Amino acid sequence: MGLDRRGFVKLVVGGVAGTLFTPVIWQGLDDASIWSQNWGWIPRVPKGEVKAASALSKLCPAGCAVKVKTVGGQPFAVTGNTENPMSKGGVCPVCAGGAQLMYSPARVKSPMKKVGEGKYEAIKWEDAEAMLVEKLTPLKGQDGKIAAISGDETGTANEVLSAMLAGLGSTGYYVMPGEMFTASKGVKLMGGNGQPGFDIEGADLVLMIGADALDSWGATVANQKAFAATRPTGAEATAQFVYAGPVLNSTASVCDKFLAVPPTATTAFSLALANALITAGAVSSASDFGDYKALAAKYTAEVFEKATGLKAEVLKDLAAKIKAAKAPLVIAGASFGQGAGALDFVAGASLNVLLGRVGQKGGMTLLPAAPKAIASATDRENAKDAASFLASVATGKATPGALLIYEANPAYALPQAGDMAKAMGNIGFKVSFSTYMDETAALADLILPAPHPYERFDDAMNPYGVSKPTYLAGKPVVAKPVMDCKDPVDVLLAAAGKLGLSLGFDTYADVIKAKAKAVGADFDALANGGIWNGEPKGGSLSLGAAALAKAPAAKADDKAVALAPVSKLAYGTGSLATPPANLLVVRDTELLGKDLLVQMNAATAKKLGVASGNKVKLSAGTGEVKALVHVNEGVAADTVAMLLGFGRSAWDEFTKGKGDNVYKILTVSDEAGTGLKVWAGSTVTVAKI
Amino acid sequence: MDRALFPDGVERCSFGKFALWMAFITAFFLFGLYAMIVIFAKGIVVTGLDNYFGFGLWITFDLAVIALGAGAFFTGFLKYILKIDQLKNIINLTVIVGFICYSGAMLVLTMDIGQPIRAWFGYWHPNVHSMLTEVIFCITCYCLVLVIEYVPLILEQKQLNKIPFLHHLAHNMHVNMALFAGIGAFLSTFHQGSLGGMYGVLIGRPYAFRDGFFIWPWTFFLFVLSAVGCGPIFTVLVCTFMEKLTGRKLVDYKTKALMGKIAGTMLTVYIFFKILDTWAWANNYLPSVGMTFDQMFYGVIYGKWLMFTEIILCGLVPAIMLITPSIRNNPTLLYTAGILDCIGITLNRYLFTVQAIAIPVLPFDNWQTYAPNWAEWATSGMIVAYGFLVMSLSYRYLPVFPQERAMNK
Amino acid sequence: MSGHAVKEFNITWGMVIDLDKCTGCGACMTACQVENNIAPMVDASNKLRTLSWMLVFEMSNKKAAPEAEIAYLPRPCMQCGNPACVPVCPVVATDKNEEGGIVSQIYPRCIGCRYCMAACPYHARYFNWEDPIFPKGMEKALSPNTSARPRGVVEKCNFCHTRLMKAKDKARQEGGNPEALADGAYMPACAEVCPTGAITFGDLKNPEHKVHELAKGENAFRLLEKLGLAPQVYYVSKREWVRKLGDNYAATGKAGAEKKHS
Amino acid sequence: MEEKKQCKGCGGALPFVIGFVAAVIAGWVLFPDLIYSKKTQPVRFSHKIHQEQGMECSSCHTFRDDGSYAGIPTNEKCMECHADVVGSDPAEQVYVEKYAKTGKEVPWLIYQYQPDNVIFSHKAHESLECTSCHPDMGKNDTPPVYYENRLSGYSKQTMKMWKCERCHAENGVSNACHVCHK
Repeated sequence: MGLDRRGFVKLVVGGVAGTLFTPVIWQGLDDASIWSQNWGWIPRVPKGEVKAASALSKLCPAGCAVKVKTVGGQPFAVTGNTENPMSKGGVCPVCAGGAQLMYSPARVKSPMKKVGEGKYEAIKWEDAEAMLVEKLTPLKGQDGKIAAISGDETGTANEVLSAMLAGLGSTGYYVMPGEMFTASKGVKLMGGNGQPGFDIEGADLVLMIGADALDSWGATVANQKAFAATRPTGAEATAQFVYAGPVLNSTASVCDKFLAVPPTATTAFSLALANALITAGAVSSASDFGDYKALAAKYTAEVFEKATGLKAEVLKDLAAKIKAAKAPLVIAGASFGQGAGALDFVAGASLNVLLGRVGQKGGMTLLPAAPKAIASATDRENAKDAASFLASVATGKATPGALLIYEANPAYALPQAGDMAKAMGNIGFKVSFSTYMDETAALADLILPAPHPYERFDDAMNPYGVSKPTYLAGKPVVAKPVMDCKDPVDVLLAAAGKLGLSLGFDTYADVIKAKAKAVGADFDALANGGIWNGEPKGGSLSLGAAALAKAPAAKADDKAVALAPVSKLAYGTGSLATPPANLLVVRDTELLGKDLLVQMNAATAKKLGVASGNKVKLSAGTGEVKALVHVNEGVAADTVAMLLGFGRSAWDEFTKGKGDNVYKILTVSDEAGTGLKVWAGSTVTVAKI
Repeated sequence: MDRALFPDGVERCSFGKFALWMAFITAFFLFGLYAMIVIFAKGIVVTGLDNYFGFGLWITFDLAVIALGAGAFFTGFLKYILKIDQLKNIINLTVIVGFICYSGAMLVLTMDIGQPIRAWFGYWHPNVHSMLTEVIFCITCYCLVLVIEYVPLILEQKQLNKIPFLHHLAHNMHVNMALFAGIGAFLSTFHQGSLGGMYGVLIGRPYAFRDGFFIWPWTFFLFVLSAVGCGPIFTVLVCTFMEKLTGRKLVDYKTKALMGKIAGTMLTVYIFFKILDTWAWANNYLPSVGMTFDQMFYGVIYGKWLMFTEIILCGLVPAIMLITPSIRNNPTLLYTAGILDCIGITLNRYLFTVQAIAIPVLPFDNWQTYAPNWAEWATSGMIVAYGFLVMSLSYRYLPVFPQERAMNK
Repeated sequence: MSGHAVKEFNITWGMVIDLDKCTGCGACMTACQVENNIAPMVDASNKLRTLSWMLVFEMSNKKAAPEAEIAYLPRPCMQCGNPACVPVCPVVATDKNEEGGIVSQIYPRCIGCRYCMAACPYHARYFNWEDPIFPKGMEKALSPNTSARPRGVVEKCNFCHTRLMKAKDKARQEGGNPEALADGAYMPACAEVCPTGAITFGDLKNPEHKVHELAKGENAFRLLEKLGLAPQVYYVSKREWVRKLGDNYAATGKAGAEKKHS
Repeated sequence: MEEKKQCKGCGGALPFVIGFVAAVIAGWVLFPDLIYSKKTQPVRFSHKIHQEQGMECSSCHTFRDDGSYAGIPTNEKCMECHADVVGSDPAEQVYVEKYAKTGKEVPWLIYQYQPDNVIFSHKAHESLECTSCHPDMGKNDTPPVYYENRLSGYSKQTMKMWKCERCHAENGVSNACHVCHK
């Protein structure tokens, strides 16, 4: 008798009923849910011993002394080093995500050779180094044929680089523009020499003219710590902070007072303040006080109001505050850390002289030139700027055959970036020593990957802004780099050797140890998170009246508005695109999808006939930038503010093509009397599209 | 060809025509099914929901259909417990509508949660303090009750009913229907309320938060009332829609008017308390948390007009229309009132779901706006299509309308 | 009403954030993302889909230049004494039962219904829209302190709770009392990294911890005090407009909220 | 009518019973074998031999200074003795060749494997006997077979949440979520 439909149904029903009395369904459900709790494609977290190693995290310009946390030897997080007197346990937003940057998709994974427009092929290190030597050999001994651009302000690598060039008979060693460069020039104009420092810790009133000291200017974390020390939570503040600049930026947001000064009026502001102080009875023993007084007198309340768009009372109040202060300090600098020219600096610094604050506690100091590890290296203050160099390459005045680029991104981070990138096209052989595939590396003929800071030895001498000589050094955290890279300095030293030039060292580590010795510091102590501090030197400064006399009066241009580039450390720097761990920090009022936003106050927007959300084109020189308007009352009159660091054309999926590069519309002009290139206070024309 | 399956003595359209109609509906259903698969595969990132709008069209849809499906339990309650016998003419329809609404809502919920595989956690790890737990339990239990109420109807299908066992089963189930109706009424009252409670307890959402009685915020009771205030009339609308579609008379107008009267009465009670509640909320509660009535609204998309439409145009007006015999007895006006009523309740659910979370409670935060995207529309549409399919089949093959035969002589 | 009473604990981990010190640099957000294994997003400008357990809001006094002022407000989870999110969870994926008063969120239990998100007026809760896929190799740099969450669950700041567990173990190892940690022995990543020390962290109930006094300061306030959620996160600012923006003052018009200490 | 007759033929409840029994057997006998896959340790590590050398459990399974638990030792520890072959056991050979020499850590299978979302402090449970949670490995010459659930990926011995909770409850320890989850 066959099993008919009914019988079959019964069988099935029985089966189902039976199953209910077994673990199948229940455990199946349970295991399924457990499965959903540990999906195979969800990354597992590492296990192992958690340790912390001291490191010098030179991801931000000043470098943070940090502790890198590792699990099973693998870096995963960064915390402050509380023992280090410079960062006092603080970490900047970039270094906070340093461990993740080791695995940035933008990292150069191995040496690469250009094989066509935007095409590269990975090559072996021996071949790469051989290629380097081979290309340099014929240029050896011809001045100007080999050039080098360094984007590292503080490392001793610069000594190796400049000494190597000198040894190869070239003087073509250039640095990327920065405050350190212009400030040192400014000091010269004031009859002194050395790198200026600012003792924020000791001051009871800090006036920052332009300088975004609490976010992107100088040794940020040290500045922030000094600021914080004067503001114990829940108690009275022990110092006042005033910010005079084009944008209500991070620094201004926590200052007691913000004065919206257009970037074109910085000098005028300083001198008008000088005038107000002098009228209030300030005198200086400086030799050129007479001329200075006469000069300042030209900057009357009216001139001030016209130049800055602020009320004259504001200036009076400020002068009164300063007068009342025991230890006032003035810090002058470009609001975005470069291009300000020396006069803006001199005008600001002269106030310190006028107030007799030079060399005082809580005043402005001068740092002596640090002893060198390599005698033949170029002195820091004699460095030449890369912007002028590439400008002359563009015009054919300079014709280098080879360009070595160390930790710098000139193709992106120089004014009129577009032209600069073009200019590089005139150079036959370009080598980029870079950790990441940046815009410059993308143009290079040979890319030699550099290790991430946690994979290498490095040091930092006198980061700009520190009030006394300061030296930091660090050693690798991990045994070997995660990519196939070599320390650029080691590579250079080897190449030099092959070119028959001995600099007396084989590795960067040795160079740094020698440097430490020369300085009188203990390398091991430094490598373990320590610091070396010296004493600032004395020496008086003039008021720089002679130089200031040449300062052009701020001219009001009705068609164009002033451009105030804004630099936020968290969003990266010229040589570092926004790190993956910092993407969240960028506001949607700054970058929206692929559009950068241009900030301006309602009055300016009205004047320009634009409104929030409008798409506009900003143009200056040969460059233009597109952006969306965002009305922001924190921007000075007749000024538009835009963030630097976006509009990348290389890097990774997180940054490439996001926003636009504001460097493209910074226009360079020659500064009267100083021969410097300046681009702070560039103006742009804004057109709705 | 399928004539043998029709209920006794009634006419149905040709099979070809029917097939065509089913195909048409199925198209929508399949599109929704596609969307559902995409959602299960990629997660709800494919929807228009976001950090500010964790709830959106789906939850609104659920709450709305559950409210509209309330005709089932309430009519059942009146018919079996209060013995209003006339309702037998429409009770079957209310059951089917209820079944469709609830089963549909449950399907939407499984899509709505981020981890459908863990859906059963709601029963295994229940949090007794959560109104949502109450909802989960009541809805599933009540859905079972509706199945039990629906089954005998299926068993009464001409052919099935020939099988003695099924015949008797159906009969016995009918006998005990009062019991199920009772359970149903109890369960529904609770989850209808809990749905309101869900919002009423949101202490962080001034638009929705309400004080209340014992553990139940006032919204608990308001939701129950509003549900019974629209459920019955929704059934009437469905019925009338079917009559227009099939060109046959299915339920006599007297019954419809009665349903209208029932809904109207409940709606009137509801709207009275709703107005009181809103007034107290605006004048006592909001000031107590430092907010103003105006702060609750924004532009056109979340403007005051919504609240006025909900309470006055689609609340007060239909209530008056439904309790006024002269208006109620005019078909056109009855249906108009019914439509307004249903819109009002749906709008109420939308406002509590979406507007409540659109308001920036943090003073330095901004309003955000929400628009459902294709995936949400398609899946919601799938449920509607599913409803049409079930209803079409039931109408064609099951004896849903006891009066049909007589009325179409 | 059920679940609507402030829960009391002997230890109450809390924060006091000094808004006059916060420069909005974002280090806290970065440190948080690193500590808690939040994968980088290709479009991080879509703030309606990002995961930011710690989020720095920008507040403005809404005045025209030159009176314009801004302040930055870091917003972790408030770990409310009377949380709106906990009683609503249907599956007990979140609770506030542990000594210290930290509101938990359990990813393997969460079914992703998002009811808690609807409940939280601080937007401290986030839905994991997509699986945490890191750029190739970056998963090697994951933190051991937080499990990676699958898509479809809700997640939020938990004051880096794993650090609390580790601090307790350290105390045990050193023969100390894990239930009486010294000030600073346990610190969330954001508080630890903040370069201006704007975030002070500790036990609000313990007189030996700085936060104990700071939370009582005249300029201290809590967000949306009037709603009665009793957050364990306090803010401090000398600027009145900032304090006013911390709560809705339509009714009283006065700044600085009446203090209910949890 | 046709059907009715046959139905009589097919022995009333018999098919039902057959189905029922078959299912029960399948569910209790076959299913457990199907759901778990068997695995053996990468190296046949003998706790017995090591104990006979007079080693304490704690000489390998140690606490670190920060109170965290080292768990199964890494190469660093093992190589203190086994940098090179010291004994005659082929298993040692395997270890030295495949791991000690290559520097690759041994992918030991953890019988009490817990997923990432669980945080367990051995320090807090120090007062308990290891064997109250772990299999008694001490006397083992050959490590027991490792059963891995094919679906959930857990070890058969993985302690399930209800067990942790029960013990906590019995000892008056909090069962708050974060006590065990991360």
